[in-house]
Amino acid sequence: MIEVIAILILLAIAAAIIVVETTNLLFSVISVGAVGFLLAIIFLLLGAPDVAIVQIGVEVISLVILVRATMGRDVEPAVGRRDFVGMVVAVTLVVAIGLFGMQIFADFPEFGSSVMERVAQAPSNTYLREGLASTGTPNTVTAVLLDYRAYDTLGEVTVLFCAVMGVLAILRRKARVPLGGDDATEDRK
Amino acid sequence: MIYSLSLLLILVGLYGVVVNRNVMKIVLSLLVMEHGVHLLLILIGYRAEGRPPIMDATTAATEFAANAVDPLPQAMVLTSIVIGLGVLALLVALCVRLYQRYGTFDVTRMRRLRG
Amino acid sequence: MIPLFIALPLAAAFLLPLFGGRHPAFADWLANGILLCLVILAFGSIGQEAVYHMGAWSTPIGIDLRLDPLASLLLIAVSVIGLITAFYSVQYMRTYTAKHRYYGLFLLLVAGMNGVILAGDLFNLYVLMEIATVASYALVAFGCRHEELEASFRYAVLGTLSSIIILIGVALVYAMTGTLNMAHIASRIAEIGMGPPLMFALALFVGGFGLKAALVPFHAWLPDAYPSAPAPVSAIFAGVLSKVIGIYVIARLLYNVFGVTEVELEVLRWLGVISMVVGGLLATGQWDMKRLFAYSSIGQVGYIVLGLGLGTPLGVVGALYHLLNHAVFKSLLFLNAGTVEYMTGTRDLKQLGGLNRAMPVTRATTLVASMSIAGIPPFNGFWSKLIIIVACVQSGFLGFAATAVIMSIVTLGYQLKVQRHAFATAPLPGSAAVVTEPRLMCAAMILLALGCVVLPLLLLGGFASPLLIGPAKEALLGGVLTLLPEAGG
Amino acid sequence: MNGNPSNNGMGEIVETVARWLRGFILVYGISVVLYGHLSPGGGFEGGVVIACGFILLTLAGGEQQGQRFFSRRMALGFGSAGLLIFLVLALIGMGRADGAFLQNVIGTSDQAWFTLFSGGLIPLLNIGIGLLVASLLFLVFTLLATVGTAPEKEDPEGDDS
Repeated sequence: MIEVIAILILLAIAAAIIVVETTNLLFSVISVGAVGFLLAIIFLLLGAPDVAIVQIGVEVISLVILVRATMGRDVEPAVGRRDFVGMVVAVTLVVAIGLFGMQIFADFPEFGSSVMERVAQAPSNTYLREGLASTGTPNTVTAVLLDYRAYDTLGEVTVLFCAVMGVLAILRRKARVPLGGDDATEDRK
Repeated sequence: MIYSLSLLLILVGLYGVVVNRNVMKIVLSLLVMEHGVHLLLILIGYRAEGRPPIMDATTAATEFAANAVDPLPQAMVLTSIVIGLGVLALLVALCVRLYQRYGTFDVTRMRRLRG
Repeated sequence: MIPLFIALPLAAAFLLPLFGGRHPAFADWLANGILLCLVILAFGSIGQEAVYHMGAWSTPIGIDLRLDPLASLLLIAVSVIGLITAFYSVQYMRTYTAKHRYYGLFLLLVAGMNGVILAGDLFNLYVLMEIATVASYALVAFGCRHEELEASFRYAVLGTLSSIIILIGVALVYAMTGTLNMAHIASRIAEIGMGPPLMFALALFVGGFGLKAALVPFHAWLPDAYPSAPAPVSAIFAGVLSKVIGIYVIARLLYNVFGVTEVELEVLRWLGVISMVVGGLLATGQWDMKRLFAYSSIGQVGYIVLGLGLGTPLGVVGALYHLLNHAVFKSLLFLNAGTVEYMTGTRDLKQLGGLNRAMPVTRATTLVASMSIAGIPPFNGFWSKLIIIVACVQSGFLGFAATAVIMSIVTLGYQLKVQRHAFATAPLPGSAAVVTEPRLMCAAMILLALGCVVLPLLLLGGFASPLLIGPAKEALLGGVLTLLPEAGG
Repeated sequence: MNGNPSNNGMGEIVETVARWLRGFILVYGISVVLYGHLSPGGGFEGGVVIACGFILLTLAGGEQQGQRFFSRRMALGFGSAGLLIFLVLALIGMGRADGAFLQNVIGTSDQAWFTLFSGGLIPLLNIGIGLLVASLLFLVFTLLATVGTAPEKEDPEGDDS
């Protein structure tokens, strides 16, 4: 089991390397999709079907948006890196964070030992034990999302709304009116 | 360790963000980083031989609680995925708008700002 | 009543797309009315201390909102600055289209900030911070000019990067403590101690929120982003946004969740001093008014962080007092720059000049703000800087105290530059004809200028614990949060 | 807008098939929304599926076709409405004496578990989320899809002066 997951993650990393390294923008977009779909399979194996479904759905939508955004625009290959000094600084930074970050996993709990076993009063224990009785929802993830932590969900949909408002604002054809002009009431197109 | 692999995914994304000059590829690298964090969270929530945290009528609550994986990281990832989608839409909108203005995705050729 | 701080602006923001487009005046009234309600609520929250259980779930299970004097202080700052800038926008935003979209994003920004201030849950803090930051990316690009889109893109990339960093931190904390509630995390940390993963998480938090607060090694986005936004938005960014989603969260996490250690304070002090020096020095070289004020913001935020890094009661008082003062005078300066741009069409100091006759109100209010920020005695900036410097001396950091004094003089220098080039010199030949200053915008600026004069009255409570700020300091220095306080809303 | 590659759809056959599929996708999306509290899925997942249905229609039949079915103004209106539903449901709890924001006020202990009408407010919240996610994502797609791909003529202040 754990080997399968490790292999899938390695595949995802390979796809991710293609994303950042290839010079063809469309390849890059498709590889991001590959990373996303591989993750969906991993989530499924790790007992998270809800997340897997959302991951697939979101991946489809993002791919459509991204392909649409790059299609007809990638006139030139996306070559080009930062200058040499920038590269050195960037690579040093990434390697440093990596080395430092890898260290901490030595003190990390064993994989597969969830916090629920280590911490008796962890909220997750309550969610699983009493979720059905106190929310009437057998799908515990939904119970957490829409009842125990519904406030997070309110925040989440607000971020989505906020982003859409932002897209509407950014894509306005005409953003400024000269002083003394009539008040802007146009609703984009 | 399997956690390190998720960190590696994040680092590949980070490398892409700091090294690339193409705005779309910077956005894609951010997406990779986000995927890495989601993976980390789901790995944290996993319990060996765990079942999905969805109950059926035949299982007792205590048995279910002893076997199911942690639902809280899953809820966090769901929230974070949606947030990521919103941010992605905004970033792509900025990219296409920048393309309209400059005719390129290359960030070094967009230089209206005074240093 | 605590959830109303978030629910009210959200409700207004959700209503605006339905009705705002057809009736522009409705958007003005709705936004200002809601912000007025928030001001009343915020002042009503003074002295209260409560934990609100969202959905009536008990503490580690549900999400808590936590109201304490520190939160009240920031709620007041956000709502007051928000109201005044929204009031200013009524006239100023006529030069942009789609005002209702602007108000929608503005209200979401306020809702996000209020949510961050009240958050008692780490992941919830992240989500609400995202509301505020996503709204801020869009507001930076609101003018849709080349440089505005570009600044917004850079800001959005760095902002998203910092959000991801913060989310990694949240994941690590969850893996170690098994909970997300801040008070519960604090008690868990007391049990298991700060292992390397938690130290790493803390470093990620300081880096991530430091990026949002634009402390110096992480400040690259700020001087582009602030000047690009419409003036009232720059005002609210510099005045409260960078403090709420940057400094406040860092202070909260360090003092109330993870517990302070000498090393952490040392890091904060150095971040503060470096920001103070770099921000101040870079500001002197700027010719764009808003850009100059943006760099100046970095410098002034440095004072706040230095005060927090001292860790002594007096240092924290100075930091919080300076935070409040900076919110007032930096917003005022950005509104001044906005008025100048509104009336002359430029904010380049080389092209401006001789505005003192044409724009008496702007001239007077800028003078007040400049003297405040430079620390000239009767105004508020003097007192907070004095407290920070005294606190430095008290803790034995004479070098830092001297640097703070010197940077104060540098501040005076660049503020005088603005005064001289924008207002005092004779008008250049060819500068645009200037009409009378818009009345509503003047009212907003005068209100803020009054704030600069009135804020020293807080000191009536005594230097060691001024009104409002004293209790806030107690809340911050009271050690890590405890699970106990039970009270409804 | 100028130079847009696929405003015109993909031809008769694709369009017809897409129109057939539309109904199935919508039904599937709605069922994912409604059964979100019983099985994997929920408002967000279902909303994404519904949005995909409309996006398919737009891609296959062209911009006009998609807009005829679900215009931008409608999408924005439904999105706001979904959010308002969520917020109103959240505020109901505060109206009660000992209630709280976002409290699940409908009694859940009635033994209707594992049926559609259980979970108190949760299915209702799911419907609100499904509505807003479907409309907002479709709106984002149409907005981004119609941005012209051709760069503007070099003109210093663009169209904003």
